[in-house]
Amino acid sequence: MTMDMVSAILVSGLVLGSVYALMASGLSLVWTTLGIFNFAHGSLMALGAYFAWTMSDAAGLNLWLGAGVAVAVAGMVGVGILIERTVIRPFYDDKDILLITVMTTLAVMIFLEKGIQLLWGARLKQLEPLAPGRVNLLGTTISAQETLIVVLAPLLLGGLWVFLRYSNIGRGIRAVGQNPAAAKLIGVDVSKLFILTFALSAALAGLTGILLGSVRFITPTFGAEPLVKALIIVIFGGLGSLSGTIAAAYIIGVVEAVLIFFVGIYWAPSMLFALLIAVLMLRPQGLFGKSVR
Amino acid sequence: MNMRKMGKWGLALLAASALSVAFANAQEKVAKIGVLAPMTGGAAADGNEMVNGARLAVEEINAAGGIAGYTFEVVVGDTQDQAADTVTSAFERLAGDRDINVMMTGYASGSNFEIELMAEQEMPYIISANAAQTRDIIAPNPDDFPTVWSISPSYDAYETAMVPVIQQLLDGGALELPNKKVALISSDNPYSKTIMEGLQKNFEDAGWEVTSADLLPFGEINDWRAFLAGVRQAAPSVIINTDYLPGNAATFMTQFLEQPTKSLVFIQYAPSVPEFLELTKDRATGVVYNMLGGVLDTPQNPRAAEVVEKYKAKYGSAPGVYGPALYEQVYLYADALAKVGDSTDRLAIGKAIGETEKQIAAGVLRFDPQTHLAVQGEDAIPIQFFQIWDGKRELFYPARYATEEFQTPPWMK
Amino acid sequence: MDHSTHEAPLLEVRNIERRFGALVAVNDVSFAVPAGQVFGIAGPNGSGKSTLFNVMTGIPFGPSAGKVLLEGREIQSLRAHEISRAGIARTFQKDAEFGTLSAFENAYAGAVYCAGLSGAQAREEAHKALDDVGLSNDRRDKAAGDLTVFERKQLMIASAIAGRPRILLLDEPAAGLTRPEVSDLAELIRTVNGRGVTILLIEHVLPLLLSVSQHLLILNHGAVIASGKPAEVVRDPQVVEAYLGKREAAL
Amino acid sequence: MPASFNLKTLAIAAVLILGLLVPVVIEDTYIRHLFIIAFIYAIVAASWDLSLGYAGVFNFGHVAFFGVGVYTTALCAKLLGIDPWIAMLLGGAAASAAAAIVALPVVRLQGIYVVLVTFAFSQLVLQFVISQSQITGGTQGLVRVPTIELFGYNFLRDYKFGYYYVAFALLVISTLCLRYITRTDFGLSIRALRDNEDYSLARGIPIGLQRLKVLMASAFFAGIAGGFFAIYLRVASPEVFNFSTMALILSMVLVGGTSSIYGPVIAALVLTFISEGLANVNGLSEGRFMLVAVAMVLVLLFFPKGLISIIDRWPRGRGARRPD
Repeated sequence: MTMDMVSAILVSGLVLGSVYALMASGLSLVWTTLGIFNFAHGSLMALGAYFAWTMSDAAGLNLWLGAGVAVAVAGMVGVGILIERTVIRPFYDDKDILLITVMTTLAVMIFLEKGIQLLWGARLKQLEPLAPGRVNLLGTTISAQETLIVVLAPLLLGGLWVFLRYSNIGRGIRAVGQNPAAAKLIGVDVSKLFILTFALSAALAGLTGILLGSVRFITPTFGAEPLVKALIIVIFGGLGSLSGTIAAAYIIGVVEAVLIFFVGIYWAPSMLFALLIAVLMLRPQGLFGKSVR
Repeated sequence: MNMRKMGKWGLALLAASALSVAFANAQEKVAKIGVLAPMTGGAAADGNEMVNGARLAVEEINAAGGIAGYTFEVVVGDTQDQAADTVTSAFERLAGDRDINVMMTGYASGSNFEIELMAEQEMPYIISANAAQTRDIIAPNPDDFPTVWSISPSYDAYETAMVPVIQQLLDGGALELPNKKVALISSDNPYSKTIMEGLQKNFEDAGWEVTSADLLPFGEINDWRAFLAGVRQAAPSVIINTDYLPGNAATFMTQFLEQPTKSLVFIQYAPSVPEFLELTKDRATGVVYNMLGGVLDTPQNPRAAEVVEKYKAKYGSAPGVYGPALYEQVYLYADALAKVGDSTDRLAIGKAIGETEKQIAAGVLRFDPQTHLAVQGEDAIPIQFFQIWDGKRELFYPARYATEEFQTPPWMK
Repeated sequence: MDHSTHEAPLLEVRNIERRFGALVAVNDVSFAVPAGQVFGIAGPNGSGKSTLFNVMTGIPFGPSAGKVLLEGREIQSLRAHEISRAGIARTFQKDAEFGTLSAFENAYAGAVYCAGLSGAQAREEAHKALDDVGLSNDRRDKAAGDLTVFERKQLMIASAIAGRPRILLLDEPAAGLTRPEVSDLAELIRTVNGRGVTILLIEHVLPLLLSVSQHLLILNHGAVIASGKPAEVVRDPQVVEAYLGKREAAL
Repeated sequence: MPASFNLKTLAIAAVLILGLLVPVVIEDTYIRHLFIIAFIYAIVAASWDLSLGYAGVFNFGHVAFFGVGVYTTALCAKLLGIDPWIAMLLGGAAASAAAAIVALPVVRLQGIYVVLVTFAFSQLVLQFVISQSQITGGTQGLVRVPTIELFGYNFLRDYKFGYYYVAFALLVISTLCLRYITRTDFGLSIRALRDNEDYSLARGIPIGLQRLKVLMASAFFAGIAGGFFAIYLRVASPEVFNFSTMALILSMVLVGGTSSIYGPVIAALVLTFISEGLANVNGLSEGRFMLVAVAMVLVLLFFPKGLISIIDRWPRGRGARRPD
């Protein structure tokens, strides 16, 4: 194996891993805090990209994309709150909340996908890259936008980690995730935190969509593939741990890059699935998860 | 005006309108055209174009007073994601309408299984894609399918025309290649795979070395770098990608240009889709693709420019393949109806369609009675080779239709 | 430790151990339960009582080391449902019922899957068990989740004895009951024991434990610190300290 | 209650007779076709509820079992020349076999893990079908699947009269079987296991074995339905594995009501006809999915036990939840 190949695999794995980490951390956040699995996360990602596309397209200037990103992310926060209010909040007391919210978030997914198609049409779209041009990274040439993702992802996730660790709201979110009843007892406003968590997760999804939307093409269903990957990652990392999720994202990114290089792109997704099943059979709590009991 | 007077007026008006309706009915019969199209789901863009093309022709014909006492009307059956049950539902819904005695589509399903449903009901059916599937179903017993016709010709030329065209470019000095190596890549769908396998055989027979022939899973592909890394090692002078999805093709081009090799790049079908040019912009300059049954837009075939212009004028954007295809399909039906005179005589209509010989946007259309496909060839539906240059598609082969000369792509200079 | 029992024990636990990583939840515990006894187990919170029941029944995990013998036969490597079928019935502190099944179905499930009965026989056994615990007829078609706390306690014992167990493991059955209900429960335990079912009882409510047990074993930090006649064991200073805490022991 | 029992029997008899009369009264082939498709989905949805609703196994691979039935039947009938009726049975058997494979990891896992593993499984099956294109036809699918014949009766040109009755019979038989299964001791044990796993073990119920059995049983009916789907449409194509197929059938189960066999059956009929009805309204072709999505959420909000609870007048309503 030449150095060229090693660097190509590493760079490819880094790009994939960064995207997965952004995507999966939003999913994992909602799972840890609210105990639900949001199947609409992928469509939220698509929605964020379309918001940004509309912003930049309406303004017609790259210059405005920065503002567009802000507006789009703000829009996503609103959408997140709306979703939490309408399809998740009513079921908090339900014993079958896991299954019911699988269903309601699936419904949201269908609603968003079809709505996007109705509003923006089915034709492919692409965002102007935030960073144009190409960059040589470890001897492998990739687009500057992908480099931006590689650089931005750890910063964003680091920011998220600091926020969860040191801010009052962040500590509240973690407390609720660990023990909602106890959190309520010590005076945490659980209901407010649930909304905040969902809004934060939606914003993360939207941001991922915006970053990815200038590397890949935007379609109403372009969140589907990253969603499936994110699901795998959250499981791999072990449910309920953000750092585990992020670590798993990068591991899966590199594993996928290695698989693509050595097994070929054809069987790489299948092998990832098989790997997932195998890991779960050996360690039902995930790679970094602690035993439930 | 008092109430009584108004009542009287109303009554008179009602009578008049009833009369006029009756009169109109006596004079105008309605021939509804069932269009099977994916109006929802991932292929909705194609579906909308199909319906647009059909509506364009129908409005023209109706504005000109209809055909044989009939006015036309388009009824759309949504095939959604082309799953067998939704396609059958759409078919049954249309077939249940007694005024629908013809159906047409760009493509309705991946397998064309609906051809058999059409044949059972002797429904005239005109289709413009998936020629290989159509042939597989019809060729064993062409007499069982008297009403089903494909305006898309056999795809064999996709496999056989490539090597001679490259050879011709080399001989004419328009192209210089350092070696006789070719790298092939395809996604796992019957269309792309068949073409790649055919190309591999044809290249090998002509003494070329095929450095790789890779198969990718069908669907969205975001990473061509593994393939391109192999290409850089083998340095073939021709790279052929037969995956036909425009998004994939655009990604492919972008990633190829990150570290280009001095190779001629050929991409199947995708560059003909409007958004490919929008997405790749100047990055596509130099890319070669070919087309069977596409619009033959050349001064020798003014029909093509006419159809494209009409479409643009009405819908504000240039059509791909399916807009003009459905436009022509409606006219094929109109011609057959004019000949037969009775829309319910399905067998006669089907037979009349099969006897067509006319100039259409894609070339000269006549059908092969063995396969029910359009006949392929330079004097029929020709295979066309294009090169993209500055956001435009330049036709460079066959020479008699060519609008522009082939040029060496910028990355090869 | 008291090894003076002469009868062959119905159930014997030998040097059992359960580890979670570095934590030793149950540490080298041994005891024997003679047939027909009510055998009490007590200890402060986190002393390993429930874990002991878990490893004995394999629900949800077996021991890391050691043996469990039922009538002299090793059962620790059997699968959980096989242990239940072999004659060890247990209850849980929480959620000790099938919530959406009717009370009758709860007992019936025990008769079918533990006792291996079927059809009319199983129905009869289930009704008999419900009669034994005194769950009234008109409550038997209710979903178990809708019963009162005490009725659910009755039901969990009924569904256990409907499986015709050799030994019944009760895990803090008095939790959540009022004082009069606790004495009803004590009566119930005596009744069941009177019909020949050996009982292993974990209990926090000391009066109950003392009133029904013939033998008492105290666990602390996963190990046995005392075992013997209830009246003697509770006077053991080590037990007093462990169980009541140092501060109260000093009083 | 004997009065309600009689009412129920009467209602069932009425529905059966109505079902038998449909093709006599309705001559429109399109409507008959919709009934047939709805019946097929009803079988898939009701059998899914056996593992999902009754046994509480979050099985998201049920549509893959349906797909296995589609392909097994199509391949057996077309390539091996096996009689299509037998091929349909083989479709059911193959689906059960596939379920046995999925059960290996599933019996050891819980909750959301089961969702993901079964989902992953269905993706693997799809990938496998597409990769074996020389046999399965890959993304193009398999056409000209031979169709059934019964005592020389030709099903092809009778305006779906015969197919209707075959579909109806399959639905009735599978509904009877599913009802029967849920009422046996086995049915009791899987509900027990859904309610409380540890407690089931303590009552001698073998979790792994029951899950294996329930997955195999529920897959069997899905496989048969898939077999008939292939025979009826005479094509097997990979779209059956689509996410949208799964979402549609899952919504039938949940809207109809989990832990009921009739609920998903009713929902399958309602949703199929509503969705097709909306498709024919101009401008709603895309919007109808959004409407169905909204309807799904509304049903879950106001009838958490599904549509069946409106009919059943479930005495306990939402209160039937287990208090913690």
